[in-house]
Amino acid sequence: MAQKSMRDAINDALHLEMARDPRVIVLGEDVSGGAGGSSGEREASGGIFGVTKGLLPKFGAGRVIDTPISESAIIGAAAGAALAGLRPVAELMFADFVGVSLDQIFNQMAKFRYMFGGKTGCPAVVRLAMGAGMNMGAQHSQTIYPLLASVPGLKVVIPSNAYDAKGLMLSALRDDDPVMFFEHKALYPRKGEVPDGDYTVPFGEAALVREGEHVTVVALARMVVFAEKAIDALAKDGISCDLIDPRTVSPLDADTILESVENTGRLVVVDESPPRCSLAADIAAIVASRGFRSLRAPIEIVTAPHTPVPFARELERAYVPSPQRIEQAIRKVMQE
Amino acid sequence: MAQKSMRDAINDALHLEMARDPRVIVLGEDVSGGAGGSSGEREASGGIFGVTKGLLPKFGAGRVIDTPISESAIIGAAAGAALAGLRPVAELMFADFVGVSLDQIFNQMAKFRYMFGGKTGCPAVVRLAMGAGMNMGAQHSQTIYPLLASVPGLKVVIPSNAYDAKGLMLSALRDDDPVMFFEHKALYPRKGEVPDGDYTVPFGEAALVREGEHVTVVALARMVVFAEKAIDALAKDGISCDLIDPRTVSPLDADTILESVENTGRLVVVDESPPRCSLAADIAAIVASRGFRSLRAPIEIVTAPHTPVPFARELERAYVPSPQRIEQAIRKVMQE
Amino acid sequence: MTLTREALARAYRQMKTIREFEERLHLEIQTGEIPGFTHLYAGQEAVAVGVCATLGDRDYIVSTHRGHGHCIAKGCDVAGMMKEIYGRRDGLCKGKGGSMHIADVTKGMLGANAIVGGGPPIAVGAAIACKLRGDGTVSVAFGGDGSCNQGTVFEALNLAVVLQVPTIFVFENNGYSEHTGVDYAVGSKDIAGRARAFGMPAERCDGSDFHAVHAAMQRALEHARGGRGPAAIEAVTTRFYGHFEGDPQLYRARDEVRRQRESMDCLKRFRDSAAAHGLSASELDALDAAVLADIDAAVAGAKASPPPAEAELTTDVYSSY
Amino acid sequence: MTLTREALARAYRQMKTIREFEERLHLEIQTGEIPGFTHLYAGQEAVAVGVCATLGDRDYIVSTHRGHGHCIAKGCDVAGMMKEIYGRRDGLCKGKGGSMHIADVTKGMLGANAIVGGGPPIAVGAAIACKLRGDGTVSVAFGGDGSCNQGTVFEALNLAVVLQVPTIFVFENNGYSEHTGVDYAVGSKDIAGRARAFGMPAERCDGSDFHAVHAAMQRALEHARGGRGPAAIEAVTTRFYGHFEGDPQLYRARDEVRRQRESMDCLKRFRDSAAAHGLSASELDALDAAVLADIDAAVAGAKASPPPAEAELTTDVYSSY
Ligand SMILES: Cc1ncc(C[n+]2csc(CCOP(=O)(O)OP(=O)(O)O)c2C)c(N)n1
Ligand SMILES: Cc1ncc(C[n+]2csc(CCOP(=O)(O)OP(=O)(O)O)c2C)c(N)n1
Ligand SMILES: [Mg+2]
Ligand SMILES: [Mg+2]
Repeated sequence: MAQKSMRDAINDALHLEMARDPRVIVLGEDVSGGAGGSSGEREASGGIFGVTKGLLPKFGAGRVIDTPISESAIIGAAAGAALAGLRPVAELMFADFVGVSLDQIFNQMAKFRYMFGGKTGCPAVVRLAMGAGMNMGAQHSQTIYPLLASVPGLKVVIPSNAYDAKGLMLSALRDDDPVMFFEHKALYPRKGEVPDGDYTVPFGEAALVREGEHVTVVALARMVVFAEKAIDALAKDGISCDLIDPRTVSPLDADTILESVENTGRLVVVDESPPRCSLAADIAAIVASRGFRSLRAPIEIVTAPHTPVPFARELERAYVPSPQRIEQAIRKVMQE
Repeated sequence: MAQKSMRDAINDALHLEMARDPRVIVLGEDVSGGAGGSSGEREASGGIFGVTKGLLPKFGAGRVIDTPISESAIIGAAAGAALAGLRPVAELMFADFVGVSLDQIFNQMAKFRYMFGGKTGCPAVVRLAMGAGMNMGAQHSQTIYPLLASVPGLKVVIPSNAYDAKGLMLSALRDDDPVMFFEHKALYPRKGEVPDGDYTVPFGEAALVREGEHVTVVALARMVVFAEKAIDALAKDGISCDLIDPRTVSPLDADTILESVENTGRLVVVDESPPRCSLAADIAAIVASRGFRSLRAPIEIVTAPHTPVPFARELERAYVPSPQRIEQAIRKVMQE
Repeated sequence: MTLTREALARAYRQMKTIREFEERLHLEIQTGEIPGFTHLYAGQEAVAVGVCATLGDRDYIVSTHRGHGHCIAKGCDVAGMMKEIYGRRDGLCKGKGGSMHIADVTKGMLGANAIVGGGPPIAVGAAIACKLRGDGTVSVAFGGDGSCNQGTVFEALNLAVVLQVPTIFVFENNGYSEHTGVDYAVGSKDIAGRARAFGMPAERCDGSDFHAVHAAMQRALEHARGGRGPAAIEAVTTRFYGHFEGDPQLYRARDEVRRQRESMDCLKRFRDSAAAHGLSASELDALDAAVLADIDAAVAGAKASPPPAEAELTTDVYSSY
Repeated sequence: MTLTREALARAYRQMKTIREFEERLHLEIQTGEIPGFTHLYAGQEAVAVGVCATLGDRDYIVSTHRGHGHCIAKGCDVAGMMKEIYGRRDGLCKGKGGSMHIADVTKGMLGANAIVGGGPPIAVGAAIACKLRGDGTVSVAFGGDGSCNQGTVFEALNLAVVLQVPTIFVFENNGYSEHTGVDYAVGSKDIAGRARAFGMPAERCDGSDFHAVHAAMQRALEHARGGRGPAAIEAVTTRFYGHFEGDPQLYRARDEVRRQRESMDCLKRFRDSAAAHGLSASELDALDAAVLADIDAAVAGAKASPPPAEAELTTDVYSSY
């Protein structure tokens, strides 16, 4: 099997599905790049992160659509195209730009099926690059997914590795509901085994990334990578953990988490978002109500602080939950 | 003391502070009403809910500013006016319209102080009418506050009665940070004792609405009223509860909640929002991590279901957490 | 393209249906049986019908909070709409949507919309689909004079030009957004001119005159179907009722509506020239009677219809979850 | 109003400072010492300086992701800026903001902004304050050709007209938004014309010519200070580097930048007419040398400056909490 970056894995999925299903279109700012201007190359970028590279030459400008900087119109157009029978993939570029496009996501796309009495859905995928770690500052580094996971009608997907990313994207493209597909910028270059052909990873099924007995660790996106490090470091002290990667947070595979906590009695939840109304809080609350009897120790919640994302290297490093902080949290629940 | 509706109590606060502080301005759609058009009355509405009534004749069109339907520009203008030394109050009308204005709230206002190294703040108040109960449908009935409570840099205020509303609004108008002021539409006509003069209710101090020994109930906005009903109904069975109204959810007075749970050992959290990443989840998570040792029963979370707000009377009634559901939840934690 | 007698009769009947639908709602709302708040379209019928008379089921429209007229003109079932507005189980949206969210995708009606400015981007998306299919279909975005100050609408105008997709933006200038006059809220005081500056043809027409709207729409359609991108129409019209039912309308001159009911009533104006189009007064009277019977039946049907079952609360959120 | 020799020398020095600041950053970024991604303003200096030369400390500007030039032109401390871009403790924003969030309210600089279109509504708000104070101050919203398709910008244009507040919208048309040409993304291909259709005077000017920008700004200011509401300027310019540092610029013709460096360099063009304004080449050479020394000092200062302490992470979120 080929080693591929998460970027290329998602690109793979887009290529496969666009070839298979003529209803799939891609739109966004610079998804190809090079429209207008002087006589440079026509596909000048293939997406600012390169995720849509190669789609324009293969599928043409009718299906790979560069847009002006108009995020509301981009997402709204995806919503409308979906109502009209297409399967659009809108690139929001930075997840932070949900600020200028939220209405079309949460009041339109998310609610069509319900408001229209179930008679029509909105099969659109919105791609959002998220996360801190590149010193992009307060307006280009947020994780945002808690905000969208709170919205009934949306599905929210958060891959942590290349294999899942491809399989989840293929599921997203075939799903009949609006899917918010979060891509952590720091994971784009990370490579993993990725089969060439068609395969899907289903929504609502968590991955058990590590198996252990003492502590249940739930982590998302890049935090899965950091949690792996923490857990591997703890192995030498005889502490072993279940590491659960929900992969999709709406729907959320709560059962897998609850079953694990039943075995371990201890829970650490790791989320790169600030703490308030976060996914970490959400998962902790589910366990505190539905899995309370299994718990032997206070739930430990590891998140970013309640601050905007800072710019300076030293500050951003302190902002993002580190493997060390995860390790400490695991040790702490072990002491109880 | 005068009996006043929550609508009039907030109106009071605006009148008082605009008279006291010439930097306070009010802007939004139809905050006075009647601009342009034919020769009707100049102050034709005073806000679609009547909250800004009487301000135009008193303070003039320079300080009471009707705007076009341009929510991003309204909030952005409030942000800019605040940077330039004013103390603007922007009316977003329905909280649901955060969809078309989120960027100016969460990427701009909320982050200025931090991004600018603490050298300047953004003392703006955004007023948002929220909540279900009037059959206004999926796009005009949401509570939304979890979304904004998650944002570092914002303060989030949610009064449940007229007295608090006035005192909290006066605090908001004097605060040096951006304040999101949520007003539940169903509470506007509800009357309570409201002193005429100037008084403030501080941020970050919960109110203990009922005192009891068996269960801690935390509820927000209209849910405080429903929780009172539930608790009063339970009294005949000898069940007594602490009822805590946080009043502001950012900052959140977690200590009062934790202390109460220390005494009761049981927690019910009531939130009109859908469950995922809600304030209910947030508060439950805080107690599950910081107050775990006090808990004697699973935390009960009472929220709306994970669905958009439905239109039909019967469905909306089933959507909003009822006094009966709160009562059941309290009984349930008592059984454990 | 001149319309046949049949088409004209159909247009009249639709306008009359909308009028009577709204006049009747105005009365029924006072009984308290209808939930929520309702925005009546009475007065603007010629716009919805003038526009939609040029469209087929495979063309799309997006509508607004004031959407009943657009729905009826686009062929939505009137009885189903009435049930929806009453919040009944058999309503067009099972009672989940209500007055502001009526939709019927099988008729190309992509939804009323309670977010001002929510629709136009959606219409551009539908037009992307039209263009990709290459079957000559178009999308129409209805919006008010107030909506045209919303950023999303401007973005949609520009995006439609950039992508050269067949969207027709219809701005119904009824003089007010809620309680604010258009002369205040639209800085340029010229909606069509502003649309033109986005790079599309735009014209202003008399929105009380079915024929004027229809002719403007024909021109816009010709442009859009010719692959030359979007077009815009500003239809000057009025609403005969308040912004929503219950609005005391203090912002209006005392006799404004009375005067407008005289000079800007599209039904009267249609009748004035009906003979010239070969339609007799008695034919139109017969249509009036038929319409009233339809509306009576729709209201009776709605009142008799059961509410949604509580189990419906949590269905239709997802296709699967 | 013609500028004094001193004012012209100051303008030249500012343009040169911006140029050298950016040329130096272009080099320093390659060392890897500067965090994040950086958008250089080189090539557009005449716009920032031509505009800000007309303003005082009590006038406001809002800036963009490409904000270094605006900051310098508005009087922000160059050494503090450099430290900020390096992410140092003593940076203008304590290292918390970075290149895209430099602000100094004491200079009327209300912030660079990493959200395209984020600034203009803020400028309208600042202008509300200006108008209320009645002291003749104004606000300026800088934005790019790409930004002018963002809904928030359109809303700001209209709102400023409606409220008749003194905001001047400066659109720097450098031909590209990221990798997309303005002729593609602006449907009307005419930014000034579009602004005009919102109800304000708007003119296009040569953004490589300090004098042209300055004159256009004088006219806009006169309008705005006269209480007649906003005005707009489209300044045609170019950027000498990529969209951000590291951009391979495949979308540009091979020799485009080289040609533009010849024909559209505002410093060269300024020098060409300097003698006519009474400034000698040797005077300008002396300014050049002074600027280079300033930049050297700023870079050395930034490199020597300590990083923020970790405790700084959670301060400055609120005034009190
Ligand atoms: C985003 C948003 N802002 C504000 C409102 C409240 N609102 C509903 S209708 C309306 C006025 C709309 O005016 P116009 O577009 O002229 O339509 P009309 O009501 O005249 O048909 C307003 C402000 C809303 N529903 N959505
Ligand atoms: C809301 C938003 N959308 C997209 C971006 C990504 N982005 C940053 S700069 C830019 C291009 C801006 O073009 P223009 O306004 O012409 O300014 P220039 O870069 O040419 O100075 C884009 C698309 C962003 N930062 N914010
Ligand atoms: Mg109107
Ligand atoms: Mg540009």
